[in-house]
Amino acid sequence: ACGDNTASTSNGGSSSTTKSEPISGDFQGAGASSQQAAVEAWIAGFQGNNPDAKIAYNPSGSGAGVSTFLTGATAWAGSDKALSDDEVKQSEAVCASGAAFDVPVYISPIAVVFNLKGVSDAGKHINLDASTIAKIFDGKITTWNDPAIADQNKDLKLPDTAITVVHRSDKSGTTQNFVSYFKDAAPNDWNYDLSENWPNSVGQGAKGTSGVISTVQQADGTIGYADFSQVGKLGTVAVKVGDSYNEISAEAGSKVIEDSQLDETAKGDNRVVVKINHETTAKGAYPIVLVSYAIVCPAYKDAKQGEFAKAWLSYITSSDGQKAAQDAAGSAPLPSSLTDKITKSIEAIKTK
Amino acid sequence: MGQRIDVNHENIYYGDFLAVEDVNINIEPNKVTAFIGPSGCGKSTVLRTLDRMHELIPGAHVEGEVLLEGKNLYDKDVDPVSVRRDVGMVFQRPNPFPTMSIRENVLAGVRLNNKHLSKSDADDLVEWALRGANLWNEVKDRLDNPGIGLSGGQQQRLCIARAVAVHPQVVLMDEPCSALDPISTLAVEDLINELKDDYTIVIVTHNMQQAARIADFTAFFNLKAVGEPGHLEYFADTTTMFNNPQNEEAERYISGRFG
Amino acid sequence: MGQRIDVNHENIYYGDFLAVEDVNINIEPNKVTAFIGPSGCGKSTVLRTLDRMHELIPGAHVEGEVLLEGKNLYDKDVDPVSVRRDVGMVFQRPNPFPTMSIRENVLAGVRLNNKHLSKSDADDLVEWALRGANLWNEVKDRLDNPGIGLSGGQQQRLCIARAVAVHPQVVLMDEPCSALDPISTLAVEDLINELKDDYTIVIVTHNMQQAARIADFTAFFNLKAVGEPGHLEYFADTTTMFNNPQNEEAERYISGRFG
Amino acid sequence: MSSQDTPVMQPAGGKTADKVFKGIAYACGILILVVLAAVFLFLFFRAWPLIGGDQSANSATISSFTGGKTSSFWGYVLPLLFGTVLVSILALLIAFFISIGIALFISHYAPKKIATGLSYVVDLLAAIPSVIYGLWGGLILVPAIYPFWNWVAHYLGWIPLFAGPAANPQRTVATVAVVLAVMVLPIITSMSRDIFLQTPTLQQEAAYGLGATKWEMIKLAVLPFGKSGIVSASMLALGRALGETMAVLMILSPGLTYSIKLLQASQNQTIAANIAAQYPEANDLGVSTLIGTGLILFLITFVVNYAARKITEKASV
Amino acid sequence: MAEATATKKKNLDGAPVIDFDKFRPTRSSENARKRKDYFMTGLIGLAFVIACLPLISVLWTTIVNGLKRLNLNFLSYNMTGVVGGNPTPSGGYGGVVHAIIGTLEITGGAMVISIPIGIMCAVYLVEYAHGGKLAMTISLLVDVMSGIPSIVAGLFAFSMFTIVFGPGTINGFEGSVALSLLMLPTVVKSCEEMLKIVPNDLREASLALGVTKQRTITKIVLRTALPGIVSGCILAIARVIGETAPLLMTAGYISSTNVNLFSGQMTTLPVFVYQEYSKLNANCPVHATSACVPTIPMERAWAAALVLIIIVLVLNLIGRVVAKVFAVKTER
Ligand SMILES: Nc1ncnc2c1ncn2[C@@H]1O[C@H](COP(=O)(O)OP(=O)(O)OP(=O)(O)O)[C@@H](O)[C@H]1O
Ligand SMILES: Nc1ncnc2c1ncn2[C@@H]1O[C@H](COP(=O)(O)OP(=O)(O)OP(=O)(O)O)[C@@H](O)[C@H]1O
Ligand SMILES: [Mg+2]
Ligand SMILES: [Mg+2]
Ligand SMILES: O=P([O-])([O-])[O-]
Repeated sequence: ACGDNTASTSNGGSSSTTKSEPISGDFQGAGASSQQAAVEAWIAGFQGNNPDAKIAYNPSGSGAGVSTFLTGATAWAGSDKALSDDEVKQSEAVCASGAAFDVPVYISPIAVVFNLKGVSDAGKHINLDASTIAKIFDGKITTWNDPAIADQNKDLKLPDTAITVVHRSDKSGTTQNFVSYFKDAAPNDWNYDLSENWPNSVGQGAKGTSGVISTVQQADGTIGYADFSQVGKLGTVAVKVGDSYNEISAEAGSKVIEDSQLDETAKGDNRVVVKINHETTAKGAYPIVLVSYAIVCPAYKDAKQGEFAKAWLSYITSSDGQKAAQDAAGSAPLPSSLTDKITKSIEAIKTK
Repeated sequence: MGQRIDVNHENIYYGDFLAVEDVNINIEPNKVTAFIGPSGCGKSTVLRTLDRMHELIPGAHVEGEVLLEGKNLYDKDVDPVSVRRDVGMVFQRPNPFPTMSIRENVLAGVRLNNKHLSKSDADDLVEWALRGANLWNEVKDRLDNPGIGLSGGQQQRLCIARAVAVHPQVVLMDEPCSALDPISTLAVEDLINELKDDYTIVIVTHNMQQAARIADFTAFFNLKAVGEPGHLEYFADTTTMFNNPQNEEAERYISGRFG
Repeated sequence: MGQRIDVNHENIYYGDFLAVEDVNINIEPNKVTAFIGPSGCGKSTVLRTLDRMHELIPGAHVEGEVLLEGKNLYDKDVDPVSVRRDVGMVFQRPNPFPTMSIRENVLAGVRLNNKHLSKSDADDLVEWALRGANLWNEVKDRLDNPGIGLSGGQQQRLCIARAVAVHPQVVLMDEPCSALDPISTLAVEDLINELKDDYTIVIVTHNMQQAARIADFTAFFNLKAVGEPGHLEYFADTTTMFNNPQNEEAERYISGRFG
Repeated sequence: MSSQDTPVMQPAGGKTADKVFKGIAYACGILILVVLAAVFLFLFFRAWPLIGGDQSANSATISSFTGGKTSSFWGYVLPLLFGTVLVSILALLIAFFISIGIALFISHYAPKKIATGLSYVVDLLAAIPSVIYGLWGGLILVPAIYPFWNWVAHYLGWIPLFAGPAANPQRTVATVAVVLAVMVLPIITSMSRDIFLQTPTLQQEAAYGLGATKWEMIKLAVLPFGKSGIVSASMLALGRALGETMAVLMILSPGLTYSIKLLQASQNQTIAANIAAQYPEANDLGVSTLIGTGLILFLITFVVNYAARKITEKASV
Repeated sequence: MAEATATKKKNLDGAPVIDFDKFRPTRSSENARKRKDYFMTGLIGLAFVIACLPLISVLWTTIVNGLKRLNLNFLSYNMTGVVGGNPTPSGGYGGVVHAIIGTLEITGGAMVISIPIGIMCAVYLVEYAHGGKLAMTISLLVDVMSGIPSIVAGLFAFSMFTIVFGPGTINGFEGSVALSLLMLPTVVKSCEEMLKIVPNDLREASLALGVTKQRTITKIVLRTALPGIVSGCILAIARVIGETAPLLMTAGYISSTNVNLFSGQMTTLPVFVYQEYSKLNANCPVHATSACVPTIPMERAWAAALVLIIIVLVLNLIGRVVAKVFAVKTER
């Protein structure tokens, strides 16, 4: 249409495993805003092979995305959360047969970012263990030269600047993933229920990842959490795993998923739900990650949608797709331990 | 040709307030009848009942009859819109339509009623009305200029032209000269004098000299006190009114002892 | 006590438009001087230069001098604010402050200078001014009612009370009765007659009978044509002006042959 | 052409058009009522599960919104309401005096040429979209205003409103109020300017005639005349401030308390911004809760406007 | 009355005697008043300066930041195929043509709905209702309506379309409906004011010519008020053209161009600005060339904000011109 940029065809169509006819038509998705950058890259890549497919993704939020999906208005939903039992049940009304299922498509490390004169602007990291991070975010540790921090960072000169915690003010999957790390790795220092809303009133709230980042940038002594791709020039915390402090990176994020189990409590066919092993001791793993899912039906009332859903998921979970997401969004690749299961689930989508 | 108006036992109200009481007057066709009297006595009010403009004011209403050639204007089956077409009105402050040219102003009454006029008919009508209003020579070269650009006296004559262009039988004028300078006033007075050949004219004026100069008949309205209703005190032909009034109040008023 | 005003070679402009030309007039103290003349000749304009109200209109300015007891009002070091306190003004349409009570309206001017008026001083002043304006008996029981609730004539007298309460030397009035009914007009005229014991009074009127009734001196303004500047045509004591004017235009105007 | 005699009072055409036109106008008036009723009913029905639904599920939803701090609807909505009103009133207070000042400047002080230019700028500013104010507020104003608020907290901290320490960065009620004030300023200015310009010359001259200075004239004539207009302009502005979403969302660090510590973060939140923040991730019951808070906001707007109308009615008698 | 002079009685008989020297202004009180006058003049000037600071800052920030990416490429492409901070094949970094189209169509839709209704409602209030009870109620409710939070309007439109056109319906027109709800009160209010200041003289002049009320209203009253109505409508448009929250839920968000108002999602400029702000930074992979700009989303946001301001400015100018062209001289 008017004004379209010709799709970038960085991924040569030849390497694609798709043998079927190119997909054409209008397709909609909606959901997690965390996936937005990746989805943009996927759309571009997918259209390289299927130039007649028009795909739109509305980053309206996981909750809204799932609600919309459950009305049948979209072909797939992106969500930072796996489906609830209720939602699985509701989906039976929308899918042609069976119930909706979710597969992980996007894994992104969550960085603990900070802004501290003399440290972050000198490009240095800070080493912290789970309990210290939890205490900071719970307002128990209030200055940067607190012994709990200083002990783990002997080689840094820490000022007595007050700590300003910056957290998300809106409901967010990032928040839920972040605090679930505390619940698992520092249960004694984090007594709040698991929720997508920030539970205490410590520090400042900001809307969206962008709000958190710009707030952290605006003052000295701030600390917050955000998707790895948004870190920019801010300092990041190296998190203690086992006996070492591991810095954040896409590969490090991938490793914790590799070391994680599937959540067997998830009811329903074909579901691939990861139970993140926050207490991993795997070498080089970075334990605070966000796993974001794509939600689809095993069969659609409109066969075309099914055809699309299958092709779309195949592409985005393929190594090409994951590579594109990594370039565009700095995400971590799906570990090979998951890809088989995911592929099997995708195969279950009926296209006729 | 002008038509006659007979007003019988008219009471005029603004809401509950009786503004004018029991007016009886016979207005002769093709004559100029002037209404005079102190401020607030109801001259304008009576005038506006003669073409049913009065009822445009919320709550205002009229009792009694106003006969135009014998037909009561206030009969149920009479459409006020058509009354107003037969009885034209010129107001105290000249009010040409500010969005229209001189020409369009003259044609407004016809055009707004969705009548389609051929160009030549329209031209004829404009010339006829403007000539009738004694304005043709002054504006014939700039008919497409906005009407609002004229001087006050010219605007007032334009309004008269606009009123006569719909061929009314009667023309009502409410203090048509009070906002005008002396020279324009004279021009309008001359015009009134000529118009009476074709129309019945009723004019309200606060200027007794003016009434004396132009009217054939004069009606003197008065009011007993503020808040009391006004009434028609005395009606006579103009010569009698100004030289030998048979009414004491009228005489006091005319001799300038009040008002 | 009233003060005298002498106007010398005054030209009055609205922007570039010369509205009134070369006015020379001597206004006697403790007398009533009336300005008459056809509409647009500049009566109001001249009046408003006597207390520097004229210059409030953007672009308006004055040449020549206006001497109040010998002191030129338009001297550089004169503050127009204090001029306006010494020379009070009453306007054509009564304009009490709508949000104030009768009492507060009377005190409005005094309060400007005396923030903390004792209650008894204020009471005395209100009574004095309202008695002076012939209004005391009508309103003494409802001084705290809004001033806007009075009738037109009462409002006008209230405005006069407000003007005299600051104890000016001169009171200017621009057609103070033209919006009033005859009874109120008489009340105001009576009042003017009494006020001249204490003040110099200048009044503009379009009503020649009124000028004849109340003025000691009368100034007749005229203009040659619309767009030309107005000028002072003839100034005389009132008896001469109305019985035996030594000026042809004035005679024509007064005998009602135009205007 | 000559005057021809026509029968007296022939019926006029256009009667049907007249009736139809009146009918349409009437219908459009009624439509406003219908739309408003529809909005109200819609809000009410969407919020119904809060009242008529499963109360334990409601409590669970609300505690998930508040991180467990409260589980009752009123415990949730009242702090929000407090925050909404606080922010809006502050914004109005800041904007009010400045707007009246500018309006007077344009209507009575500035030379005519400059005044026309200024009027135009003011009208243009009234039209700057609120996202832009959000961007500007969040990215430019927040860091820029910190030294000032810090100074205020330091020297005026004894006033409870300004109790320190000032949060850094200043994503506080104080800053949001400033941004909202900037947003509503052109609204109040442009309306009050129009009204000041209409002050009857007669009133102004009456004041001058008594020997009033310019300011005294304004006090005697202009302000009393403009009072009801100023009130309705302020109400319009208040309405705008009460309902502003984006700017608050992008700037304020929210909290759910009844605190009036303007310079501290995470104290208050507004209803509109809260809806926008929670809506994307909310489930059905969550949306009902949010709409319930919207209903409260709607009612508040109604009450404010109703009160304002009563006030102006009284003032204009 | 004639006897009044016979029994002439002084007004001031019985009046208290006033010592006017007491009220004579002292030098100091006069100076104090003058000082107060200067002080207030200063204060009013100061108010003006204070107000200018933030407003200039808003404009300045937007212009400076916006000009960086505002070019022809930005205005002629949409956001399809834009990945991370990488340039597109056309050499730009994506653009807003789809958002401009969306803004114009959705706002246009809102205009088409609310302007006729608003004008007719104002006509009803001014020309027919004469301050009756119903009219009072309507005008109160119009005020209330102007206080509806935009997000509530969005929720309302969304739910209405869900009921009428099935669940999950999202399209541009739905956005128009939401916006018209916000626009309507402004249109009614300003038209009402404009109709009120049409001199009654003109209505009477027209009616006195035997013109029907409907034609008097359409051809004289509305025509005379036209310039004011136009600028009122422009103001109303400006009020809604910058809305974000209601459009997020009603019109959605899409990166390609959609010209069909009635089907499919549409992006508007404010939503675009908000989404780009939400992205904040784009990722540049380690091996990326220098052509990859990580700060591009914010730059696009500012540029789009500038485009939005320019559109509002142009609308204002059009309004001015229309008002000039149809201007009505009321006084000589
Ligand atoms: N619209 C109105 N509503 C209520 N009362 C009115 C209205 N118009 C006029 N009146 C009252 O009706 C009475 C007669 O007024 P009218 O205007 O007819 O007097 P008039 O003789 O024309 O005076 P003037 O010479 O001042 O024009 C007065 O008491 C006036 O107050
Ligand atoms: N504000 C103004 N701006 C420009 N010209 C004005 C203004 N006021 C009056 N004029 C002009 O000045 C001249 C004198 O007007 P002025 O009002 O003084 O006349 P007047 O004798 O008081 O008339 P009237 O009897 O109608 O009150 C007229 O030509 C008028 O058009
Ligand atoms: Mg009259
Ligand atoms: Mg005058
Ligand atoms: O993607 P989130 O907005 O839920 O963090």
